Amino acid sequence: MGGVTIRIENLSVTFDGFRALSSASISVDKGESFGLVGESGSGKSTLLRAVAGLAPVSGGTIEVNGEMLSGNRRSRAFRRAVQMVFQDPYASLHPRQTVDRQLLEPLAIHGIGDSDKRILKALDEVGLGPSFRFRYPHQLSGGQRQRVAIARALIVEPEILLLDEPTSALDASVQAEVLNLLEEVRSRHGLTYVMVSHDLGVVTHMCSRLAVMKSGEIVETLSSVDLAGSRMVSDYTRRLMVASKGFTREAV
Amino acid sequence: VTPADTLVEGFAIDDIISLDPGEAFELSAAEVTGNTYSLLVRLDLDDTTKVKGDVAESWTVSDDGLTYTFKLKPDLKFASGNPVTAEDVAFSVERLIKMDKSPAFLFGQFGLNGDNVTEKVKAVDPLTVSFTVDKPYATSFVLNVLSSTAGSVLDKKLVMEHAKAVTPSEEYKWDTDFGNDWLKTNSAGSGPFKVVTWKANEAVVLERNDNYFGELAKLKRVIYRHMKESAGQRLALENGDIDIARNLEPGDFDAAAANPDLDTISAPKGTVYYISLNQKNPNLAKPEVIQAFKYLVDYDGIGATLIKGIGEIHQSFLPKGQLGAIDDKPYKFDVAKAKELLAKAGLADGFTVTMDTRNTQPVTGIAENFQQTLGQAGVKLEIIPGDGKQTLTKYRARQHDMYIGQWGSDYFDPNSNAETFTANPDNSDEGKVKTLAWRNAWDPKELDAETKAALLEKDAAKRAAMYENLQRKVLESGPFVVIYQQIEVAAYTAKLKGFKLGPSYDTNLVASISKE
Amino acid sequence: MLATTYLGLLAVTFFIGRVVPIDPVLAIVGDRAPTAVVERIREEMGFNLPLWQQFLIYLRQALTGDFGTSVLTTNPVMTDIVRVFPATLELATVGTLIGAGLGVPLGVVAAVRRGSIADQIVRIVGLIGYSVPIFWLGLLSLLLFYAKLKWVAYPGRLDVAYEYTFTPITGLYLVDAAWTRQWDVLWDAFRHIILPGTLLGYFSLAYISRMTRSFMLNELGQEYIVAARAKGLSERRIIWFHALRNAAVPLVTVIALSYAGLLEGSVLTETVFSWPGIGLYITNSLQNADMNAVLGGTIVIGSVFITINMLSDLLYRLLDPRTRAK
Amino acid sequence: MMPLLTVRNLSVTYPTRTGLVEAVRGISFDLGRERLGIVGESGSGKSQTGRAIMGLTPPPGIVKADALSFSGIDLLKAGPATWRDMRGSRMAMILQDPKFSLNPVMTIGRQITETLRHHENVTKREAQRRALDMLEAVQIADPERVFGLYPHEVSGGMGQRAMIAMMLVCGPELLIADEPTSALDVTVQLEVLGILDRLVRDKGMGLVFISHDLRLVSSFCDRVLVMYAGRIVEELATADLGSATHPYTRGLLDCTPKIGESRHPLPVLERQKEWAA
Amino acid sequence: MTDPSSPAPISWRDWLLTAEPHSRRQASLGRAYVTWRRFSENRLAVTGLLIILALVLVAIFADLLAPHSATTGNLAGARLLPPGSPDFLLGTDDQGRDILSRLLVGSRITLAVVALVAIIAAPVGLLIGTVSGFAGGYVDAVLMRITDIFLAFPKLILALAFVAALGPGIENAVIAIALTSWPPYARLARAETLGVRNSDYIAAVRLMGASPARIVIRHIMPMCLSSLIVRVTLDMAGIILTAAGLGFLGLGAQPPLPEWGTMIASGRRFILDQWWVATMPGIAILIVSLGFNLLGDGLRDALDPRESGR
Ligand SMILES: Nc1ncnc2c1ncn2[C@@H]1O[C@H](COP(=O)(O)OP(=O)(O)OP(=O)(O)O)[C@@H](O)[C@H]1O
Ligand SMILES: Nc1ncnc2c1ncn2[C@@H]1O[C@H](COP(=O)(O)OP(=O)(O)OP(=O)(O)O)[C@@H](O)[C@H]1O
Ligand SMILES: [Mg+2]
Ligand SMILES: [Mg+2]
Repeated sequence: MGGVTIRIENLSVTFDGFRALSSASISVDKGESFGLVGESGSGKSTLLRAVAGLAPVSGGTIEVNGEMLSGNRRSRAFRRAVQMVFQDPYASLHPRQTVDRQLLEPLAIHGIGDSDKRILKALDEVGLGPSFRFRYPHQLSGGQRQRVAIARALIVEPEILLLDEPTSALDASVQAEVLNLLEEVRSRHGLTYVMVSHDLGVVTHMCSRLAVMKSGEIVETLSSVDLAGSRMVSDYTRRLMVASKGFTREAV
Repeated sequence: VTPADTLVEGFAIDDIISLDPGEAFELSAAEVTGNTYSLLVRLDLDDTTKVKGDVAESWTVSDDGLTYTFKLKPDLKFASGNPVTAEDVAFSVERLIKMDKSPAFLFGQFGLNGDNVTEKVKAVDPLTVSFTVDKPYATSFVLNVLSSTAGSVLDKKLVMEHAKAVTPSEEYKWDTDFGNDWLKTNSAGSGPFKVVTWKANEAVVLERNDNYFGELAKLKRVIYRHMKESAGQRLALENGDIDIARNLEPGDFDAAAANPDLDTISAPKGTVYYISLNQKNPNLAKPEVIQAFKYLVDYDGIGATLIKGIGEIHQSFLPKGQLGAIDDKPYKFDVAKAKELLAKAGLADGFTVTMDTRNTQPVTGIAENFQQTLGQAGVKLEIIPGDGKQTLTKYRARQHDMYIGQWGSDYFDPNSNAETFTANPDNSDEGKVKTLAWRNAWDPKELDAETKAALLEKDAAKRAAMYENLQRKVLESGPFVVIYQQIEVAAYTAKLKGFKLGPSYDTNLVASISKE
Repeated sequence: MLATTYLGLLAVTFFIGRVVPIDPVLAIVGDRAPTAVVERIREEMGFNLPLWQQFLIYLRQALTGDFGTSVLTTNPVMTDIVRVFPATLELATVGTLIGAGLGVPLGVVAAVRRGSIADQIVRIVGLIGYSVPIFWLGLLSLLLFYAKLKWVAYPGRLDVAYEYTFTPITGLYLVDAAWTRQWDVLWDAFRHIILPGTLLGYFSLAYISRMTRSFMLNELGQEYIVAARAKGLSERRIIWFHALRNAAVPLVTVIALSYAGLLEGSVLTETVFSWPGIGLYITNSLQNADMNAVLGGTIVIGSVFITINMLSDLLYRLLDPRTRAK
Repeated sequence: MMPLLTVRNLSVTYPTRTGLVEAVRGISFDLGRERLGIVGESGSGKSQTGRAIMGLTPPPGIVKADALSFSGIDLLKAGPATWRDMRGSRMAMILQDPKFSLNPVMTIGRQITETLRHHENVTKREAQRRALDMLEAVQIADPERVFGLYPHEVSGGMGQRAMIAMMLVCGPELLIADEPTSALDVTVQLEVLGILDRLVRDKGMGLVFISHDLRLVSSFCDRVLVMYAGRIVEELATADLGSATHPYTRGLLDCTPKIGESRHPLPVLERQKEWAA
Repeated sequence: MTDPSSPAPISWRDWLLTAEPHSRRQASLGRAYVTWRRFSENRLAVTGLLIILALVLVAIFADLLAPHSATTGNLAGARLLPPGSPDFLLGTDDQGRDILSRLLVGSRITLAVVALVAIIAAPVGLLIGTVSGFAGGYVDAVLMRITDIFLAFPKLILALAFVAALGPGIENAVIAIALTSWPPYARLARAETLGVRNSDYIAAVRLMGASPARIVIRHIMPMCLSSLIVRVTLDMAGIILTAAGLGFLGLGAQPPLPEWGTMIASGRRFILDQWWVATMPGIAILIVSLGFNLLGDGLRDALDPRESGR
């Protein structure tokens, strides 16, 4: 572990005049797992997408692996080093392509040979046998799809994985499997994670540090241990915390 | 059902572009002007080689054959109520020449032009007009030209009331439009009817002229209703929505003839249908090919089917009824003979040619049939269809291989057809006299001279013989495959009385028609 | 945005007008005019100017509603169009009224009874409507209803007996006749329009009923329909009020499109039924190389198209609160 | 006391291309004036159960049961008219996502008054007043304004409240809430639950609360049915959840990560074939 | 239960439908098979397919099937014979040609027209629509404006004007129809593209560094394809009708080509006494365009489950 791998300073994103993200700053160390929580529309996804070059950045800086990123252009190296897993496993796989095709695509783009072996290995790594290789997304369950998405991210051997609510569309029981898989993969490859979730439980389970977001701003950044110990600064974080414990009559 | 006092004719009148006799040169327009205007002299329908006076009571020709003097009938009135005077007659010719629209050339043939017309055609006194021509033409020729619609007598006062001022220019030197704009859709004549409205492609409405000097028309109103299709006309006729169907095709004509509620009528017209071979095309210029093609028309088949009742097989260029017209039919459909001729021309394996064809029946049907019969002799014919304007543009530019079309006499005199089929003073592309011979790049030098001579021949019998000779020569070697002469037909409800068809469109008079 | 579309319309029509190999001069002087006359007119008409100059002239004139003079009728093209357009409008309106009046209920029934016999019938009727050549059906129906049964009148808009005694006000004969209480004229106009109107109506019905069905199926599958049922509303209210009210939003566009389509589709119908509308005007002009008239007609129909589209957009916005401007 | 709702051996099947889909397979339970939770993973038949009770099983679905009665009325024999009278006035249902379950072209106020006017003979003015009261009851701060808004003009939480108001305005005795909060943010979720809770308490309704979130259900309901593959695998009072016996229930309880708990890796559910049998 | 002694020979159907295909080919065949099954359940759609297949076969073997020449007739001997005449099953036309033979040979023209228009218009529309939708902004605005202009034109009238300009003939009719047919495809493709452009799977390939061209061609176009195919199939009928309409107005195929619309136009002259001359080609058009419509309808249900409703 060592060194900062992602540094974001005063990042702003504006969609047609709507400020989805304003002056957000975070830094993530290499090998760390960093969480982003907040309610819907608070700009969590936008932050991730800005790093990936999928959002209209209107101010601030992003630095990844020591490389300053500008606009939405990203180097080839970046494209290999940073991968993303999306929230909805139903929407993140191309519905007309077999698992094989989807895994082949990054290899083809980056001109990586030896595709057969890599595909089988990647499938194996996410706990899917070779029998899944030629299936279409609709022949897979949600959890299996998310595994394929993870395999697709892993196949180019990235260093950083951006995870946008990777389990919120899944049943609790399947969620556990996927979370375990993500943890296992991270420790095996020494990956850096930035993970978005609205579920505090999931974030504290997966991440050592986390940032709490509200309407495009970062409310506070704290460690999971502090959160668990209710050592937070902002009221908002506390409210989230209470809410995530379930319904209590007094709470309302 | 049509009203009792109104005659409704179903008629393809889409060719009308103007009802001004000084401008109109189309067949349907001629029928309208023929019924709305009087002429100096008009064709004698009982003997079409003669003319008789209309507003003219009598006329004399000077001994040198150059000056014609007409005496008008007294006390005639235009539809407007204005009197018909010699001045109106002179004005009508002056106007025609000065406007210089399509029909102007008819009178231009006599050496009239904008500068000399007032000199050469003038009113001697209110009832006397004198008319001077530049050469001693055959009298019948001059009178026949005068009997064309271009010679309609216009109501000068009324016309000039509606004249518009124009700025003279290089091309048009006069400061008035001579009422042309107004006359396009109105009439200023002394015929049995007057024009009420003309809606292009919809209808022409005529109303009885109660000032007419002859016998008044029996019906109050005549409506020419535009209907293009034969089947549609027949349908409307059978259902009583029109009184006369004017553009019937053979099948529908037969059906009408068989229908007890309907009567039919037919009259030969001065129009011949022909296929012409552009002599610029080296294949078509070979005399054997010209001959062969004349053998490759299925005259009998076409006559018995496609033009049954509406045309009569006819192979010479003068329509029957005109002075000197012959009825020789030397050609028969004979593939073997044609093949032989083609072989002689070195084209035993056939060749490919195109034919510009306008999209009307029966022309397309004949073209299609010709395509098949040519095919039997190994000649591949491509039909290039187009509407009238398209095919004509090409034809006039001499860009066709072959052309199928019709030629209607401009006036009821053999010279009209003889000139166009044989005269070609300058066969270069710049040639100014664009006769059919020129259009097909055919340059029969000696025929050209014979035609000119015939024009000046005063002796009718000799003149006729000259035209007979001309026709035989064209029949032998001219690049025109004349197929048939048109017979105009019409079917009408049996309630109609007094309906006749004349030898030309401007003689299809409707004044005598009445309804039971 | 409207302006560019309109400009494009003009540019394309101009382009078409100038590439036509028909000599426009011939159309003016007629078939048999001598060459000298032809040449003289050519220069008078400015056909010898460079193309771009001609375009500018054309543009300036078109923008002021001046499409030149029709050589066929000798009237300004605009005057002609103003005269013939009501005929087309009347026909298309009758067609659309029939099409929408029957098509929407049929589509709704088909959607509600999905898979039933009724649905199948609507489907077949619609498919045939999509598949049958209108001019052919027109011919056959004329043969049956006019020639054989003599139930309807043909051709034109009125019998000759009325045509020259009846003075139109708006040009929509049905309206005019009813307005002036000339019941015999109204009946006659009705007998003339009923067959072509029904025919166009059938085509519009085919399209509208299928689209209605598809929109209704979409709406009936929505959660708010379940919610409406859970509220205890009657099926009738759910279908005809809740679902149809939502389906109406896209349906407006469909009906408008079909209306515009009938305006142009009239070319063939008007030809078959001798209906003196703009379609017949354009075809006739086309055959007589009257390019001013053809292009003027095309531009007018194009403009009507654009306008109808715009109106339907507006209506869409009005009907759908989600897009309604606040 | 007679239970409000009796369900005996209810099954819902759909004939499809690939054969019969048995969405619900013979479940039985009773409901009094209490809060009953139904949990289970996706596709376990929760919604189908709720809809079958409301008579909202879409064709070609087939509902069968030995008994299905609501306060003495045999729902199996009910005709369309009976259903119409009952739905919305005596039994009501809240759907998951307000974005899709409100009619987009009608104002919220109209949708609420529509229920009222359909079931009770009230004047327009009276209906409006009661609708406004109801909106206030679901804690909408500015009922007059919201009354005239269209669904797309309000937030998810607000929409869900409007939905609740619409369904409860006639004061039903039975309310089925099918994942009423899963489209909402956690903080809003609790507010909406609070409203439901209060209404149930005050009006003495019977509530069937459907959710896939066992934690939420256990904190909100009195009793829980755990469904798996169309069957009820366990039925417990929420207080006894800790002593759940079925391995599926246990698995569900265990496999969610909780704050301040460190279990790496998380325990996962090992599905057994016999659970579905 | 299968007999354990002999390895159960798996049927090809099971092979196709397996959830665990073993090769790319098996997977795509399996997918095609599922589509086919969904399609083939629709009896009307299968009828449509059979009609189209028959059309293709007839077009290929027209020369063998036609009992007479389609272009050369017998003016004197066999003109306007009614259907059922010995040797002339559907009767003859005014040139004495066998109508059946003309219909059979004419199927080639119909087929060629729809094929050509589809080949020209659909790819153009697809390209413009996807590029426009994907690129957005300036490119989108310009391309869509052009599309709008063409859409604003009354289609038939524009085709008429084009044909009038280029001269009548089947080639020009095809060009004119193609020119007026692409805008709806562009709109459709653009709408589809907008729908998937921001989807996660496109974001995923973008994130991998795929070039815009690659994204459009390999990922977006296949998504537009099925709705495009449906639309094209449904439009075929319209194309046939437009071509026939042009023929009817004398601006389409030219004699002696036995184009069906042209045949109606010439048969129209005999509609009162020889109804069959115009009726037969009309029936042929009706059947074939009905075939395309049925096929398109079935395809929509099979390829595009959204459209068919739930
Ligand atoms: N492409 C876009 N165009 C316009 N606005 C957008 C776009 N993408 C996101 N936004 C807006 O930006 C804000 C932040 O969105 P974002 O997706 O980052 O939220 P989030 O925290 O991920 O929420 P969720 O938990 O619902 O995923 C939202 O208000 C959203 O409406
Ligand atoms: N119309 C239908 N046709 C066929 N099968 C259906 C239909 N509706 C539902 N099903 C099936 O019924 C089963 C139960 O569905 P249900 O909606 O009750 O699940 P659920 O427990 O509500 O799940 P979720 O938590 O995802 O909402 C599912 O397997 C589903 O596929
Ligand atoms: Mg998000
Ligand atoms: Mg559910």
